[in-house]
Amino acid sequence: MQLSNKKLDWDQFLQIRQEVLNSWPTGQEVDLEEAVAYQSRIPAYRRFAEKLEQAKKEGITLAQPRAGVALVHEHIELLRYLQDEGGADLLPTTIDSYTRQNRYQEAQSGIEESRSVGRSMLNGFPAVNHGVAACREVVESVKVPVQVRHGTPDARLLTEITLAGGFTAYEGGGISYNIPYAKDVPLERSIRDWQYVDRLVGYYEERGISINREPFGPLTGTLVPPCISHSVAIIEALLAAEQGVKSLTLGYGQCGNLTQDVAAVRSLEELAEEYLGRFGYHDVVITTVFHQWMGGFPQDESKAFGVISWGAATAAMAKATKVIVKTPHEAMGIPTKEANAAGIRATKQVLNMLKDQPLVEFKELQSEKELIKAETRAILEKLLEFGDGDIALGTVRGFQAGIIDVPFAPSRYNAGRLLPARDYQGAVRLLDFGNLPFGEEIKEVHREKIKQRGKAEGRDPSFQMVIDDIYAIGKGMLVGKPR
Amino acid sequence: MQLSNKKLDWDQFLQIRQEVLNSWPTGQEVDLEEAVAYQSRIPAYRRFAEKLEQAKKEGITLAQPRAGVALVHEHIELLRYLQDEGGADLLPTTIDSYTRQNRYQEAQSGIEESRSVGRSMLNGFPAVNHGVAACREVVESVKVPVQVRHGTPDARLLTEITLAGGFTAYEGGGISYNIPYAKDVPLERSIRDWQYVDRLVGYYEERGISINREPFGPLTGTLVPPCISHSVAIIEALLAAEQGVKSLTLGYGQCGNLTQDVAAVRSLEELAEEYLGRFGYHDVVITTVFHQWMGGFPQDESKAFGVISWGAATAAMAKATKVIVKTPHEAMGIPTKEANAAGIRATKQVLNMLKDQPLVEFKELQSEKELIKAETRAILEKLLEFGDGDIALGTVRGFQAGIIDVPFAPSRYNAGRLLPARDYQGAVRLLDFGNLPFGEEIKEVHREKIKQRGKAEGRDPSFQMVIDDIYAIGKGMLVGKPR
Amino acid sequence: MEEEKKQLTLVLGVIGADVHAVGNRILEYALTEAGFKVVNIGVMASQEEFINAALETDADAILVSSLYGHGEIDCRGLREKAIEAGIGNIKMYVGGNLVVGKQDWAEVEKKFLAMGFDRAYPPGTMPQQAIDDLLRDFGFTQKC
Amino acid sequence: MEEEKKQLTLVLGVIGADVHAVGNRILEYALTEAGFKVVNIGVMASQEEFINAALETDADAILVSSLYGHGEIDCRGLREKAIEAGIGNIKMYVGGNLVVGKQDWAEVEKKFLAMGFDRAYPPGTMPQQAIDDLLRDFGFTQKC
Ligand code: B12
Ligand code: B12
Repeated sequence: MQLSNKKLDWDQFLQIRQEVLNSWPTGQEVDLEEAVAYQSRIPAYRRFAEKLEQAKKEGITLAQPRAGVALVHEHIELLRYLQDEGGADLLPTTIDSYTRQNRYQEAQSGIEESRSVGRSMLNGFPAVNHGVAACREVVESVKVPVQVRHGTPDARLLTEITLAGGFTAYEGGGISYNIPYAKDVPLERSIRDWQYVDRLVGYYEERGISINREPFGPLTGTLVPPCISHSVAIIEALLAAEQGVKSLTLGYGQCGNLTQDVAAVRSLEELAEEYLGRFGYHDVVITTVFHQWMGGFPQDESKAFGVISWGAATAAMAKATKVIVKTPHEAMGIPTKEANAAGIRATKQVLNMLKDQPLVEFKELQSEKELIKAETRAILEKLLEFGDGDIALGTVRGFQAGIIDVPFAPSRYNAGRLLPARDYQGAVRLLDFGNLPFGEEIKEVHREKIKQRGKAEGRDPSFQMVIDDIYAIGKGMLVGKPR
Repeated sequence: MQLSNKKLDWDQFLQIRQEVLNSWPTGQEVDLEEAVAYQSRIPAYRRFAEKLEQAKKEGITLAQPRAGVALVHEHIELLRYLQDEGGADLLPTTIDSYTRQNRYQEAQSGIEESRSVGRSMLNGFPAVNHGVAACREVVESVKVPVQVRHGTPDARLLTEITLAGGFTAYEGGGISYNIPYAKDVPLERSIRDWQYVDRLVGYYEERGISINREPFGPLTGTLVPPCISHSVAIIEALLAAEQGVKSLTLGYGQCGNLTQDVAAVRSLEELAEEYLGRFGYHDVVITTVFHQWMGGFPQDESKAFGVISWGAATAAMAKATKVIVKTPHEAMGIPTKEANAAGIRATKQVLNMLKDQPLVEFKELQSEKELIKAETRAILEKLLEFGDGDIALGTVRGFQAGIIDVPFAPSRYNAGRLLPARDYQGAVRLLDFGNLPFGEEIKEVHREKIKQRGKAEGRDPSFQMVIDDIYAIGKGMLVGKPR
Repeated sequence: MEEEKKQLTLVLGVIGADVHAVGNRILEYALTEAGFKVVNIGVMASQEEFINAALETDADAILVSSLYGHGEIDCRGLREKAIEAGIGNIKMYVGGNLVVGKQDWAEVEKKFLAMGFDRAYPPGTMPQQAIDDLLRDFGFTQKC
Repeated sequence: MEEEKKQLTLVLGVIGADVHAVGNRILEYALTEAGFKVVNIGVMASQEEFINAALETDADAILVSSLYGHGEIDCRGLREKAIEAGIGNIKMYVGGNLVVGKQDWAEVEKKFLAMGFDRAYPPGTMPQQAIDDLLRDFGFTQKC
């Protein structure tokens, strides 16, 4: 059957479901009715969607770390520490990389090896292997809502287990958890698999259980221009909404230029409202998430604190609903709980100091917003055209044609023709547009701005400039300097 | 003779000078001609004024720590560390509190005790006791310019020794180093003593040696409204210029609200140009210094990094010529060299990331600037009126009358009637105007803004609100919350 | 109780060449609000000023602040001066940033207790702490 | 020299389930610019893919990246596979964020050298470092 953005038929869903639950023994632990009953008993203060909506209403920005270790009790200890010592408003459970690739056998070895060496040998929490009861133990051990964060092209089993396990929010999407996170998974397949995920969430919603869904905004985290991540976010929002998702948090990864970043967060919300409205999804609550710089970090912890704090400041000035927090260990490895809590505390200090200081919409900010909107619309409209009005189909075809293209992505289903580079003020622009369907007017803006930088640096824009920009923040700058 | 803003007669200067140099044995080490010769051999890269002018031209913000310990070699080691590991662009030599009060005998005990216990028992470098040769050893040991930073009402001997000792910049002023730093020193006396200091600097200038002078901007560092510190800065600029000072760096201590802080830095420079021009001082180069939050800091180091980084961001967006850096140890005690360098590195990361992102002058920023200018002019004009056109005299009389008034100052020559409090967005406003010569229009702005906050918090503005604001940043907020 | 508290007279000040005035002002306010009679000798107070103020006002306790780092030098001998003045039993508290730098608090506390202080307080102590301790030390525990 | 360098063929890839593609792309560019023949097998490469690529291209060295933390598990046995395949002497370098968390580098290095790698590189290593070492290890020291 051809891929399309249509709500999955429930019987068909149940059929697929058998296979999914059979793919690893813990799948048998999931009893959907019992899961709904369990979820319905979770108090409001542990429900993600509620807390986000409340924050949106109050105009504040919540702080959420990333965190996950191999063993259940260590993971609980970690989350409690981040809640109590870090002051995290929202908590994560970051899933390990084997689980993300459905390699549960390797995850199992990782669990066992972690037990025997006494430290986590996995880069996250293998929720599938641990199963439903362990997940419930995790979410019940803390006083704030917990989200599953991962990077899994086929996340169906993980979703079944973690939602039955009491998590109230779930990150990912058929594009955002494929293109940056896989090499060989056809987009059509991952979109289908995520339709399953969204359908399951939609089912919980039908039963009165709100589960927050969050497409992964930053993609490869490295010089991704807002229009690219916005396009993906809005596509995934449309896909999710069709399956019945009602609480959506759309994300964007900090680029570093304040005007561009604030414009990005605000335009993202506005564009999402626009497209969801246009396609008739009127009862979806949209919130936003701002990711502190997702690319290479400085090794020095003090400098990392500078990057973290500037991310927090931007999130607050943009009035994102939540901010995902980096840590002073970022460049080195998975953070200790202490380093993780330190990142949250620095972030919260800045968030609190800036909570009543949204950036005013001055002219340059408005034009940046308009630029991002024009770019994003250009991409989305072309994708719709490619899909004969169907965004799912259009997306698959559009990625093939490079109409939408993610810089530095490992996937072979991504054209990989874009070359992003910073302009003179550090905003991310495009040096090579690949096949993006931009008009000359838009292209001229990019060319002009990069030219201005080239002039200031006395060099022609080139791949070397891109490399310099990739290293820049790690080396204590924003705009990469010529050697 | 009545105090007035008139250039000190050279013979009179020399007469006073005898006394000054005789007040402690090391005074005898100063030979002015030899000092001029020594200073003239200092290379440009170690000259403060040059480096600041260069930075102003390039539109970048330099980072400078505070630092000083009791013993010469430890002090040198400290400065080198801050230069090499912190990346400080400018260095300080912070003077201990006994020296600041001319208590050289106690400073001597502190030196000796430091030697015997093996750690600094003084909160700074006792430059007078160490003498000219030791100072030269200090400034020669590093590759960047070094400034004397202190808080000394009568700094005449310290100036003689440190300028002969090769320092190329000197902080302080007759108001800013008296009102926040002393209890019992008549303003008339400290202004006279600082006329001496400025006259000496002016003499070096006559001989072709540029010495940068910096009035101490933040005053008590605690909820000081911009108009108060601006008035003091401009008065001291006028006093210094009259004595022949040519390189002036005017300072302002961060309040925490971005719009107010950027407006403050920019209006300070504009107001200074205005007044210096009006009184005929046309060849003075004005640069600005932004102090990261000078009030109570959070004890937690991560939170402190948040405060530090936000200060750095504001400095960069305001385009201050330099920023004075706090450290993660601020709330606890004099920082170790490691903590000090950490503060610099976090700061420089942010400065570099924001160096090409000055805040656009949007409407609210412009009105904030206009407000600060109107307030400052109101104070300065009334002081000139009080002094029959003489700003020195007017200042003394004005302080008596509370026409200018510094919040939380220990000096009995300060009226101490102001009550500052934050408005809803965290800008510092006045709850009680004391005797400030503000028109109703200005007062209404303050009242309105504080009222708005009171409403949001459901309480009437009161001294409790002020206390809450004093604790606020230390407790992780900007605007103090009601208990 | 309110009455009894009123009888407690406290001498408050910042010792040495220290001009940190903000905490002193807040302490004065908070202690007064709490019902104590506060004799605030302000910043830059010498040991003699503390003792004289205590003598003159027949004070029950002396609260010394030191923020700027020279506390170790400045506070030495204060207890001895009190003894000489015949008020050797007066309660003496000290607080602030007592030493130069971030040092292990247990060590610092030991040092100041050895100097003859009854209590020493680390950086960032809230006034309520002093209020509670005063009431406790003077036998008002139950009532607050 | 330029010529001699061209003869060096390097297999480059990111091992395991690791998708970190940015460093890999830069390494490919920098090594190619430096004159090596680079066979980039990209991200998510298995041990077998490394060995096969080396065999097929008669490579002089294998450069393994591991960023995501599972390097310790993923790299174990690679040297043994090379020996089995009859290229036991091939130079093997490894770099990236090799283990989970911020660990003492000396320990980590020891661990990977013990696994049979000729060189191991800490987080944040610049490509030039690998280029210099390659030239040195293959006897081109003088010329660069
Ligand atoms: C960008 C990024 C991502 C992007 C990657 C996008 C993509 N597909 O490329 C996204 C967001 C998708 C991502 C995902 C994940 N990431 Co990631 N990521 C990063 C980040 C921030 C930057 C990496 C980067 O691009 N750096 C820039 C390039 C130029 O540098 P580089 O990769 O280090 O490579 C250079 C050098 O290391 C060296 N080098 C590398 N290999 C070799 C080999 C040899 C022989 C030599 C000589 C040199 C050498 O040369 C390269 C060029 O200079 C790093 C942290 C950091 N460094 O700041 C984390 C980091 C690598 N990620 C990490 C983790 C754990 C993950 C996830 C598991 C998610 C999670 N738990 O948070 C997933 C893993 C997915 C997977 N299956 O692999 C961890 C690894 C932890 C550890 N080792 O303890 C890091 C260190 C972050 C952290 N502190 O937690 N990540
Ligand atoms: C504001 C400030 C200034 C202002 C003071 C203005 C004024 N006249 O009041 C200015 C800028 C002038 C200044 C100058 C100096 N300062 Co200062 N200053 C500060 C700062 C940032 C805040 C102090 C403050 O007002 N806090 C808010 C009030 C409410 O809190 P508090 O003072 O701590 O008091 C509370 C508690 O401590 C407690 N408490 C205090 N005393 C007592 C006593 C008892 C018995 C009890 C129970 C409780 C108690 O209750 C108070 C109310 O809650 C602190 C660092 C910090 N805390 O963040 C540095 C700090 C105190 N300053 C310091 C220093 C060194 C100086 C200088 C020597 C300059 C220098 N080298 O940098 C000069 C000294 C001048 C002098 N002769 O005293 C150091 C002291 C270092 C140390 N002990 O190791 C500090 C800690 C900064 C640092 N880390 O270097 N400073």
